[in-house]
Amino acid sequence: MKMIIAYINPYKLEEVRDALKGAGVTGLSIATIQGFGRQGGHREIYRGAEYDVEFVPKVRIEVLVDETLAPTVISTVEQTARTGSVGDGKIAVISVEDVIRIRTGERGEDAL
Amino acid sequence: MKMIIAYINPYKLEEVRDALKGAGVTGLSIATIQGFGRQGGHREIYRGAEYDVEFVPKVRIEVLVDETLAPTVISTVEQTARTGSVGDGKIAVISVEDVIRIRTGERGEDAL
Amino acid sequence: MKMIIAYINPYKLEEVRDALKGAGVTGLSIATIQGFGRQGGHREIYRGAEYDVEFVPKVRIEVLVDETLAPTVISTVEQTARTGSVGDGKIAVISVEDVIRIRTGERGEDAL
Amino acid sequence: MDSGATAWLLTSSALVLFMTPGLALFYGGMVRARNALAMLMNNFVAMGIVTVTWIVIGYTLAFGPSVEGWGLIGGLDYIGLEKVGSGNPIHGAAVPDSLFMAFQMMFAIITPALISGAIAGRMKLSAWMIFIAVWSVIVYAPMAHWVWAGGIVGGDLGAIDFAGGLVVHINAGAAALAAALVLGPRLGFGRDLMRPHALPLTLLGTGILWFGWFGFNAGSAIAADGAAANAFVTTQVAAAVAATTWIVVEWLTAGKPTTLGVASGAVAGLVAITPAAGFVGPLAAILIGIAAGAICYWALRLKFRYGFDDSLDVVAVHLVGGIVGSILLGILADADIGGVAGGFEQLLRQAASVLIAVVYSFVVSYLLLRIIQKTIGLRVTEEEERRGLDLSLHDEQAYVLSD
Amino acid sequence: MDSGATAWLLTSSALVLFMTPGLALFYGGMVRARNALAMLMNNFVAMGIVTVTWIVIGYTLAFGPSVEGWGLIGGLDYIGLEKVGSGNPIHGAAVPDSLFMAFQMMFAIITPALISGAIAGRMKLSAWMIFIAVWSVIVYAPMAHWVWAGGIVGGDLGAIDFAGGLVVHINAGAAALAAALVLGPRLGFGRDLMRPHALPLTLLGTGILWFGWFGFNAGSAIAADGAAANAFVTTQVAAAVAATTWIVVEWLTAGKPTTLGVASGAVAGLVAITPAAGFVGPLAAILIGIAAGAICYWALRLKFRYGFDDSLDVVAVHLVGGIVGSILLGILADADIGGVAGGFEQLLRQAASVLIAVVYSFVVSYLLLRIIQKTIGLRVTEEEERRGLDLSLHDEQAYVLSD
Amino acid sequence: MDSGATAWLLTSSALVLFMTPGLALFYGGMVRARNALAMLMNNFVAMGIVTVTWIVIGYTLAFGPSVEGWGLIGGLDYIGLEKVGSGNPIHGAAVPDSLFMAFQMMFAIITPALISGAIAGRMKLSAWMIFIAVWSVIVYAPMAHWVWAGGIVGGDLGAIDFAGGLVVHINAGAAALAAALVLGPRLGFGRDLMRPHALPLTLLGTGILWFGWFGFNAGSAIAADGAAANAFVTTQVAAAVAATTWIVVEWLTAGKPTTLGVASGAVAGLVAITPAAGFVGPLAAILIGIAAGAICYWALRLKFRYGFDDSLDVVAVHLVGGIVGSILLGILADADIGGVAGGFEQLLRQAASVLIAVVYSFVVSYLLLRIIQKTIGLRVTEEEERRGLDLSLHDEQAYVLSD
Ligand SMILES: Nc1ncnc2c1ncn2[C@@H]1O[C@H](COP(=O)(O)OP(=O)(O)O)[C@@H](O)[C@H]1O
Ligand SMILES: Nc1ncnc2c1ncn2[C@@H]1O[C@H](COP(=O)(O)OP(=O)(O)O)[C@@H](O)[C@H]1O
Ligand SMILES: Nc1ncnc2c1ncn2[C@@H]1O[C@H](COP(=O)(O)OP(=O)(O)O)[C@@H](O)[C@H]1O
Repeated sequence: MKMIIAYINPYKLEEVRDALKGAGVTGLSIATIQGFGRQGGHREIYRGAEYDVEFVPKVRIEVLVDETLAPTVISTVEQTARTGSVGDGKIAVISVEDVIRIRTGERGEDAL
Repeated sequence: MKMIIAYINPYKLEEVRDALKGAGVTGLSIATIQGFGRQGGHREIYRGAEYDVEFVPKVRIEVLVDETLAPTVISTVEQTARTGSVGDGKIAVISVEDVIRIRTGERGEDAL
Repeated sequence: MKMIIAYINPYKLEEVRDALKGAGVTGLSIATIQGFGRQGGHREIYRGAEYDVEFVPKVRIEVLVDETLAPTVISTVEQTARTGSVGDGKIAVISVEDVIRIRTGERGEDAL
Repeated sequence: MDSGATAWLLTSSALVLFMTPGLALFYGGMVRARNALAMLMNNFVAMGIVTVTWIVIGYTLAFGPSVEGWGLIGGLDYIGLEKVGSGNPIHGAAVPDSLFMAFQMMFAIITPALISGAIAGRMKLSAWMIFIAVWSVIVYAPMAHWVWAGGIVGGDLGAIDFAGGLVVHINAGAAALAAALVLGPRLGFGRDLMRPHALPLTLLGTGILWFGWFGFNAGSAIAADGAAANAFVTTQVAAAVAATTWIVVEWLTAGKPTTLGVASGAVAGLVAITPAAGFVGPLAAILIGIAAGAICYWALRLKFRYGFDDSLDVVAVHLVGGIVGSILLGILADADIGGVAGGFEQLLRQAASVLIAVVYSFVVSYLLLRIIQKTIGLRVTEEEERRGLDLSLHDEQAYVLSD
Repeated sequence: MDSGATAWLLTSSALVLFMTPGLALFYGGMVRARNALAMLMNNFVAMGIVTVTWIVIGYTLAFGPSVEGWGLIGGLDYIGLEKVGSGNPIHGAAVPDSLFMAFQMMFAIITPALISGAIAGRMKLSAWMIFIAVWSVIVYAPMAHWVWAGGIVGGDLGAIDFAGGLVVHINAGAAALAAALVLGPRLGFGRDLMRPHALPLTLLGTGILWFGWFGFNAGSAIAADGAAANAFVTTQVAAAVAATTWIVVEWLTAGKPTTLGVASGAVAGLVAITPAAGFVGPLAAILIGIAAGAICYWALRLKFRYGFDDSLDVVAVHLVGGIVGSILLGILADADIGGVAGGFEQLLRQAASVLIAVVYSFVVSYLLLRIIQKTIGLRVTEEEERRGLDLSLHDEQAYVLSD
Repeated sequence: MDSGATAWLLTSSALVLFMTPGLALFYGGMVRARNALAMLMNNFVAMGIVTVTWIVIGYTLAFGPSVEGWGLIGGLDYIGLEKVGSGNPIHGAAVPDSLFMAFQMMFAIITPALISGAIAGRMKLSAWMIFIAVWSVIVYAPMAHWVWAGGIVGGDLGAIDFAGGLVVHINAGAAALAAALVLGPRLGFGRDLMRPHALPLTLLGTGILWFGWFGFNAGSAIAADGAAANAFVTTQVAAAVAATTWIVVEWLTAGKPTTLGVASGAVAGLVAITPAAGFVGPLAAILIGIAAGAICYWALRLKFRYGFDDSLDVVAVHLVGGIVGSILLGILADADIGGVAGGFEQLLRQAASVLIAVVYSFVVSYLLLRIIQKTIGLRVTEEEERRGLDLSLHDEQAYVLSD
């Protein structure tokens, strides 16, 4: 099983969620985060002064999926979250040893 | 070493924390998240209209533990967070290559 | 590639970010979390009563890096976030299977 | 001049001004976090812009001597506050002219601000600013003239409106309907929940509105006397009863009472009592409160049934609530209290006045919005809307808790 | 009738009404986020419900002519506001009857609302609504009659209470103690920290309360004159001194001053000066402020020592603060200011009045709560409590920052 | 005595007191979350401390009969409010002495509170408390005497200041400059963005300030008459025009209008009209509003150019805004309105008065801060500053949303 973590623009969340749902994802967890990256470093004028804005609000999506669904999830996020401009974000894939569904105690792929 | 990630109901946090403490866990980190899963999709009446509530507030617990404690942590979370109704959440287990305690520079299991 | 996760004191964030930038890190994501650990458990007087404060506000930094940069990132965080007192936090290292840059579709180390 | 009346009208004017920031919070708490500042902005610019349009031209169109005595529009006698001094009470009121003008100004400000609830999350600020500037002159000022300055509605037709059921609430509500129709719905309307992002701010706004409404209604007596006291009492009673009614109905029909409900109910009651405050007593105010709470709650569904995105329910609360109050007043008016007796004839007068207000406000607002749409455009781009207006239009975030 | 007095009482009535939303924020900011809306709701329903009980029956029980002249309860002369017109000052006051009634209504609203601080996070809304409805009639109204309408406490006993030390604060505080005892503690009381979730709202609430208290105390002069001015000044002085005293004591004993402390201290000072505002001068107000700040701070520990979960310290601030003010008043009252001289005899009168208020309020509140408990039940389920009342009772979340 | 005037001054005093919590929110929303409570604290302690310094000594130094008739300082006749009764209008005003004293007290409170915008996030609370206590006596009281009690500036020099352009805004602004210089910049000043953490609170604060300012300016007429009405109108006009001007200039020069801009502009307009409110009419108020909006916006850059960390722009808004109003007043004053005619001579008087106020306030504040710095120290430690003052000084967090 894999954990797929994506950092995306907040205003893309609804679209991405709908697309993942369509792709067969049955669950995911999201957190609001502050991202720092290439997009950061732009200058902003604020109350008469210019500043480097280091952090940009992003959303972090975490999806547990089985091996077979993983590629679909990645390409779905890639396609729906892409606008083509800096700051679209990144996706990371991590291997997961086990998953447990708390309600039932199911383990492994059954828990997804 | 393992990183154990659990998505649970917020009102179970105090109970789970106390149980983990009792089980010998010396540290953990929590974040408030929005969860999407089977529980999502229920309809809610809101100011005269019905809606699909997609996201539910959850808490994400992240615990770094050594191999031997991992099973206890998992079963402790499982037992205390379980109510038996949809939305109890999931637990994921990930392998961790190294842990460092910033204060002392200790590494590996000593850092826990 | 690695994912390096650090739980640090919030007031160290600016310093750590600047140091990581200096060390060649081009991106990272941060979240505000509540930490529980050795530091927790101190007593606080509050409106006439003493309490155990279980949770302390911390910041969670998540950095995706290639193998070669990983040790630098770890030691940079270690050095800048250290104050020597309990609660300085921890660093965890996890192996990452793949990274994708959403904007371009680049994969692996190119995506960083 | 009467120093007590002047003291109360100074206070009332300040209270009514305070309602606009209160409204900003009431609305601001109800939108999603990404549009919170833009909503506040929509209200604060009303304070900025309408003050100017009012002193320059609005006041004279509304309260200047009627052109040719036709009761259609005020003449230019008071243009730029010409002749509106601090000492000569030309209205025969117990207060300085300039204070009467200021009190009325606050009504002229909050009325277009009320419309902002219908345009949440998608209207360009420039378009909004132009809209309210023009609207305050071509819709608000004539309506005030017709109803309150001896014009066709208050004079010839004999309809009554103590503190703005027609001029403020029905007027704003009909314009809100036009705005919702012309603008079109927000992306995700009817599908996404779009929960209020900060209900404590909405409840604070409700508190400020309720507080300020005493200035609105009891101030409209333009005196510190028994009439003001009566308006004060009926205002309190209607708000309280409507708030309670709303949550009881919600409890019975939807299963749980909500804080948004208690807030909405209170405002619905305040709206409905506005035309009636000085014409009915406390027991009639109970009836008006019950009717407002129940009917406005029911009216929430209209926007879904007919598919117009009146985002924060300006139609259900202000248009419907204003109509409920204006119509019931036709029956409940008590000659011993405000000098006008309710009955079938008065009911007809009230119904006709409602019709005039709805049609005029809706039609002119609709045309005005269409013209702006065709020229500079009304709506932000889809991407701006998705990112949220706060970042898109203002480069600001309402909350930055992690810095 | 005096238009200046009427203007000030209109303003004061609005100010006192505004205190209830202020209190809602003061309390709402202090609870955990999961119960924030429920706390706001508890206060807003008081505005809704007590308005109705007051006009229907409460006012006449409190201020109607005493039945048989016994000073125990008002007769039904003013039931449903019968005879309470806007023009005939039956109280011989300079203001319309209906305005006096409205001013008193605002006190009747905020008093039960104060109790809500003791029930945070665990009481059913239905039980709360029934409780305050009945309480406002069987506890508040008689107490107001005894103290302010020539009843046994103010008349026969000769105790003084300018603006509600007995009627409002001791009354609410004793009922809060009963509520904390009957309800039992929150899950985790004494173990979990349960930090205030939004202190800026609490401080805003403090600001609104302080502001509104000028209406409360200086309005209680029922005139715009030197007596009102004196009450205004003593109110400001006691609040300021108590706020400062509180944080200084906190600094010395706990190590750091807190913003919750400055807020609590200000309210403690306002509570303690309430009975005294029109009977003492500014220097006595300093003494009352110091005593209130120090003693109420000390009283915080009572709930832990005796194990009752008076969640937001209604007992320490309102019961203890009210007693401090009422007792000190017995010594400090200045005949040149309010016509009553302090001294040993007045001290005894005050002590007796405090005893009567505490016992009556506590006993009747206790019984009433027990009856509700036995019938419909007082507390939510454990799971509802853990989930938080906002979701459990209202299906709402106070903040949704991620949508 | 006039009950109408008394009613309005009671109301105005309450309104001006309410401005300080409003200011606390205005500033509190602008700082980073970690310093939010400390900023609120700075303002609330001003309410606590200055009340005491004012009644003990400040009032008599300011409004006591001038020592030797030199116009430099008031004598000790009213020390501890000696002779300041509720019945004998020694100022020949239509209101009780003690009420006039209370009204002036509220000005004495908010003036040092304004300075807190310059010290955000780095000053020790103890140092701040000592600073404002002393400052209110040795800077505020003499300045009030010079300008408003027949002293050298208002009397001999003949400068005019209706409601506190010199005494409040220039005075606070110059002290803020001194504070920014002596304290030094926050860690990260000029590099980190330090965005406002809760702009909705800032806008709420703006609303409260605007509302309260009617008491500030129209209350300064010390009467409920045409003069008060005129001040009311000019206040509203200047605020509205300046708010609009600010965002228009921002839009043109920086690309987007901001809500912080509309808030800042409104306050700038209110500041600039303060000295002029009773001396000019509404059209002149438009000019003052435009000037304030544009010039204060431009003045924001000064702190970056000269490297002083006036964190929340007290200099740009209050010092510069106060100067704009005071100087323009020299030209625009209308003899028909306030009895003083603008012109070259009056302009010189105004300029001289500005100079005196700036120099006196800056120099004395600077020395006072230096003395505190050398004795108990002004600044928190670097680590305390990094952790944020809320945790470091108060062991509190503004928001705890996860409990
Ligand atoms: N190395 C990294 N580790 C963790 N998160 C990253 C990393 N690089 C980027 N991110 C996340 O992705 C977001 C977008 O990255 P950015 O470099 O701005 O744009 P792009 O991905 O289009 O090149 C950042 O705001 C951050 O949240
Ligand atoms: N595949 C997944 N990846 C990440 N988080 C998940 C996933 N499935 C569920 N979750 C988390 O677990 C929570 C509960 O899941 P849900 O499907 O509602 O109930 P249950 O686990 O009882 O079947 C979700 O709200 C979400 O936070
Ligand atoms: N086992 C753990 N798993 C996850 N996070 C941890 C763990 N132990 C500590 N932490 C995080 O690190 C922070 C600091 O830990 P603590 O034990 O207080 O101090 P120290 O690391 O200096 O011994 C905690 O607040 C928590 O956020």
